[in-house]
Amino acid sequence: MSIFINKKTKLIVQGITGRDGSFHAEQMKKYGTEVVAGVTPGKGGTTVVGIPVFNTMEEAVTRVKANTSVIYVPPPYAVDAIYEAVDVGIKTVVCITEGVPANDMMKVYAYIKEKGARLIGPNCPGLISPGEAKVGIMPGTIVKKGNIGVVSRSGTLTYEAIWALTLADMGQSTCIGIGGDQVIGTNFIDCLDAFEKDRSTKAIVMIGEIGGSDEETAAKFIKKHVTKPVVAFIAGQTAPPGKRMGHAGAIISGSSGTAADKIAALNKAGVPVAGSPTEIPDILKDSMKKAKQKKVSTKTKK
Amino acid sequence: MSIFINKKTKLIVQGITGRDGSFHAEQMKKYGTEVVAGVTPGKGGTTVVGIPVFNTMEEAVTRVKANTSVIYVPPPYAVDAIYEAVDVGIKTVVCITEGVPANDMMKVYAYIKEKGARLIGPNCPGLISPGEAKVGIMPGTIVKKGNIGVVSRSGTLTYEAIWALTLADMGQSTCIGIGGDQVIGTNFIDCLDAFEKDRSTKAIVMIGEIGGSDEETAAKFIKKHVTKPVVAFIAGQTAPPGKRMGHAGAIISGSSGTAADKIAALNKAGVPVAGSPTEIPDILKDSMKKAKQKKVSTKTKK
Amino acid sequence: MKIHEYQAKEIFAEAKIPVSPGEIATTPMEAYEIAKKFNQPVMVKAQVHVGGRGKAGGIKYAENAEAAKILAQQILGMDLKGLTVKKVLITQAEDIISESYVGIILDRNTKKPVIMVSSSGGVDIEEVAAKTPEKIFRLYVDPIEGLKQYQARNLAYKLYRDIKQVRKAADIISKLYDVYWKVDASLVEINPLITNTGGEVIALDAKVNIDDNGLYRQPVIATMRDLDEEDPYEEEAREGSLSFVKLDGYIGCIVNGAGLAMTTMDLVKRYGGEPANFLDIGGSSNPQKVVSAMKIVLSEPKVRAILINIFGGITRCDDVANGIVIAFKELNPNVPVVVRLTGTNEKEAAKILKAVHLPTANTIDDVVKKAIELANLE
Amino acid sequence: MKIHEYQAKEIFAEAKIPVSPGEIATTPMEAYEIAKKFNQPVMVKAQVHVGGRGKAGGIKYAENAEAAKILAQQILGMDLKGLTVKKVLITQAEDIISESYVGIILDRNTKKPVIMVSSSGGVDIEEVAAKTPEKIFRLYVDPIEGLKQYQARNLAYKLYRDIKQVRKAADIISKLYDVYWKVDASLVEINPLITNTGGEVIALDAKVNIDDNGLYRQPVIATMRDLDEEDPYEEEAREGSLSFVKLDGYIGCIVNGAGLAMTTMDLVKRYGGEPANFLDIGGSSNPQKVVSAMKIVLSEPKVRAILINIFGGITRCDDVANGIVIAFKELNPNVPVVVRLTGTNEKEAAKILKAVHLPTANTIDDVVKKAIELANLE
Repeated sequence: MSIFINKKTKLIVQGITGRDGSFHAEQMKKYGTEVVAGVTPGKGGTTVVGIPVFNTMEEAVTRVKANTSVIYVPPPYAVDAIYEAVDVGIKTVVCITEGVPANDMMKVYAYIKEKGARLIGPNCPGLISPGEAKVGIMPGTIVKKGNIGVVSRSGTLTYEAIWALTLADMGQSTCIGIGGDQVIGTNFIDCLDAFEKDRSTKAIVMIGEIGGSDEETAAKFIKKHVTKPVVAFIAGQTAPPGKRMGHAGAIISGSSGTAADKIAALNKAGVPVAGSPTEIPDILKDSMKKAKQKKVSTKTKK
Repeated sequence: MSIFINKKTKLIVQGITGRDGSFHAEQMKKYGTEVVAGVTPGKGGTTVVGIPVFNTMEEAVTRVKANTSVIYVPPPYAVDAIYEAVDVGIKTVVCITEGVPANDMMKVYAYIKEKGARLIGPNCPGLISPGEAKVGIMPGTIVKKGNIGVVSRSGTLTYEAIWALTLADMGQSTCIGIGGDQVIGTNFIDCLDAFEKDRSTKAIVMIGEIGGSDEETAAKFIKKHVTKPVVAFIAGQTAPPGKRMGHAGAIISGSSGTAADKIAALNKAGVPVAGSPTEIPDILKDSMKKAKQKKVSTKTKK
Repeated sequence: MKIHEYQAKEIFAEAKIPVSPGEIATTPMEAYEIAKKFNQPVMVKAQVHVGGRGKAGGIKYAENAEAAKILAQQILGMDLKGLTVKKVLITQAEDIISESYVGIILDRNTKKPVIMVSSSGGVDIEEVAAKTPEKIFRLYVDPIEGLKQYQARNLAYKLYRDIKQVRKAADIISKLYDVYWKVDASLVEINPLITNTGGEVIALDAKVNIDDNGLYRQPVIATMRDLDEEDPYEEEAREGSLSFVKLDGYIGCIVNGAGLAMTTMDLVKRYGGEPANFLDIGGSSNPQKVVSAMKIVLSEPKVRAILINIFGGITRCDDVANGIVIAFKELNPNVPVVVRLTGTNEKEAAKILKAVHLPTANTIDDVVKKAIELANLE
Repeated sequence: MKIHEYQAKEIFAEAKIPVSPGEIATTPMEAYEIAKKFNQPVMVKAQVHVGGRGKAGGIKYAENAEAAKILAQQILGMDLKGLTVKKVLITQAEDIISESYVGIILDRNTKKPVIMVSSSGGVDIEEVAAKTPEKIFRLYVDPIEGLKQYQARNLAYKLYRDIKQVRKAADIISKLYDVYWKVDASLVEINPLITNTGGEVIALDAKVNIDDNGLYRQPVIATMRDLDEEDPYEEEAREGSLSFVKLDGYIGCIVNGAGLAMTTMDLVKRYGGEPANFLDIGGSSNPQKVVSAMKIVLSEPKVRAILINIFGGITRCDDVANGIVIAFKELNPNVPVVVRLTGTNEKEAAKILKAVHLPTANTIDDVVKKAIELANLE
């Protein structure tokens, strides 16, 4: 099993006729994701790698059954694409687009919460549930089916961590990139909560970075609500304050949002933080072993 | 008993230092309404007929307990006064102000529905529950405690009907003016529903007028959900189409909103419509008698 | 409040909604000059506040400036449904490929703005709604969230298939929605929205009605009121904060409160008379209002009797009585006046009224019946 | 993106937020002329993108034009926290009665704009927040519904008691909120908001930061970028769609992806080196980007070794390898370069790279360690 996407995922690709949209539609289809439709205004009636294209989401959902959409449209239209997806009843929307204005996203965030939809991203690589489905741009070649849940604010850094896990023969239940922007639809705690509830996930890797305080919030959440072992990695220990490190959200403001704060908060919550992504598998194995022993000893005590 | 206001009503008067606000604050207090505070920005710390005045609703509700507010502020500030009341947790807001832009009211309506608050008005005379409380501008002298519920889109026409009832010794549970604008917070069916559920109300007088289709909607509602006798009156049978008859909402648009349509719909729902307000008491007595007989016969049958 | 097509087009142009170039003429010569300047066929369009101008002969095509002059001569001064044409809009004629309809009004049931579009434009939309309702598409917009881009595009797809025209129409719909809010409109309408041979999408006609309650914050729009188009007495009433509507009958009515004023009219009809007007003096007690009201009602020569029906709540009967006494002195009415004053301070009022020896009544039915009786005696 | 105080004040003035009259001078003589025109005491204010200008000596009071000239001479060319002052704002001095703070930022926790006000203005607000947090009042605004009038008034009541000043401040807060949205700001700030002896409420300082992601629809704001204030290589990187931040170390880093680039820097430090920069070539595979990246990194004389760390996902390793080969031909780097290319098309990349005989590495740790080793050999 997995979180958010699985074999039942029926996907619409918004912006399917664009350079990225068509390339990744094909990749996702090849991986085995059920891509039921694409939408690009003005391209209705055509097909992309055998996928029917519609002019509007409204038209698409009257013609095919869908529960998920992924957005590859340019920043000026991305927010509207999210509204369009949510308003036709799509419950899981993954927005890959980078460069969406943060203030627009505040409105979107309030809107999706009100409508009870899930937004992942924007400015994210999407997610992949190995052997089930892939939505977004993560390379399907580096993952392996298994029981580790991976959640991250990054793209390639996530691949690095996944690859290290796969090389160590530690497969993944779901790998999810939540995005590097200031305002994102799905946060660490949403994913941690979902992994905690997902039976197929036995342990969790969480990859954070400088900026904001989501990692601190996550640390508190883990301490209270997560029983499965968690290992973290935090990028940006050497980042100077006040500078945007690529991601719109990766910026240390004044004295808040530093890697040191985040690492301290995680350690305080009992979460070991790896010094390099390549160290993650060993630390995770260790944590899983300890957790097992603890479980056994708890059981014995009973 | 009564609907919407009663002996437990604790009232804040918004715009209490204005000409209308201060006059009616005194009238309401004299009638026995518990007026706990007034609000006018810049007049905090003063009193009006012994009622403490605050600068903001926020300040008022931290100092006194209140559950209801009535608004006498001019049109440019009335909408904001409604928001201010709802946002501090007032659950029943009565807006007397005439001249509020209809488009503003569309936003207010969506807002109060979301917040679960009740708005009565704008452009309404308010309401009175004889012997319990009076909120608004209805004259306390013409009412009499009893078991008739009166709901109306008008002001003085309502007084006319109430006075006819009082002269006929038919007292009232609550008399409510819902307002003459296009967009109002509380509609006929809200009041009909409340009267139906109110134990102290035995019969209902509904006074409508041209414009919109609330009377038609009410007729359908009565047929389905109201077991108590209802007698109606509709003003504007001689009104020409396309002309605004005083009230912003009293306008026949094209072929819709005519008095004839409304009377037909009410008759179809079994609601007798009086030819003059002075005929209401006799028709009502008749309806109540018939209803009683019906009840008895139903009981006998059982 | 209604404004003219050319004023609505000014608002559209400011909002960057495409309209054909046009100018206003009040004389045939002006029409000639404008048409000559355009140097192409033009439309000559009567500017009056009535619908169906085309059918009534108020809109004509002119091949050249000379024709425009002749047509302007015909149209200027023409009576259109009771209103005299005083201005014509001279606007460039378009080669029309298709005609659609776009309109936005407040929907009283949902309490939301509703955008209506139809590919059957250029005709009376109420007729389309009655005969082929499936040709009208409606979108109810959340007033807080506003209109989203994709919603405008979805509506535009109901009108056009070509993506370029869809984009242009979506843009026009979005801007029209913004105009609706910006000017406190109660209605904005483009009928027809056309496509021309150049592939452009253009608002060929424009209609904007303004919510009177929003006028206080629309100083520019407020100046667009055309007094020529309004009954001078309705205008006078408006300035005196009275609410007045002229009718065809002979019983003048002066009442406090809109509902009661309508009911009084209805009872005049019920008891065999014909009301001459709707007149609500409002909630205030100012005696001067009674004087203004009396003056307006007396100005109608058909009036054979006047009834004054007051149910005093906030309105104090003694104030009204004082107003009546003043009005009698100042205006010396030549028709019978019957008065009913009930409610707040009615006793004081009765004393004051003794000065003018007027017939009085106790109930709304009585005052109406007596007025009819007196009118019939005249 | 940061803009200057004088530019922020232009935005405020357009939004009708009261600011003192002022003009920009780039020479002492200009400062003299402006001050003379004002004919009253002025402030001479350094226009640089740093905080705490006052404490650092970048803001001075001038009694008259002569004094303004002398002070402008002192301030122009001054080094303020690493930036050279090239412009001063000459603005009328105010008789200050009280100083408050008003600021609006995006709150990442609630994902709402938060308005912060404090009657302790004119000082570093982070210091107030740390020492006397009870003096800061926050309002989290619903981004869809917007700021309501009463909310602005309630905030203004935290600053003033006099209703006239409350109304003025409420109006300023409302307009500042509108500015926040209108210009795609990530921060708008008035510190201090003052009252003067005339009872006026005025924004004495103005700070506006813009969300880079919103710049595409802010053409006017985009022209306000002051290249003098930005690192020329960061600017060059921005134009080449690279993300670059200069640091103090000696290991140049070229990486794909922001998280991986930060991690690479962190590992340089971890394994005993010092990173010279953050550089993310982004997700595209364009070989030219690698060339630009190499050029920017090589321009820093401190750099003693360069590491290239690519995890190919969308980025194809062969494209990067081609870029490296071109860069070697064009730039002929005088420092060692070590390469790690993993993921999509890594085998093809390995073949291409043979042309330049570079040291390679298999893991992120290896590439970092090798780069440090090579740097230490230099």
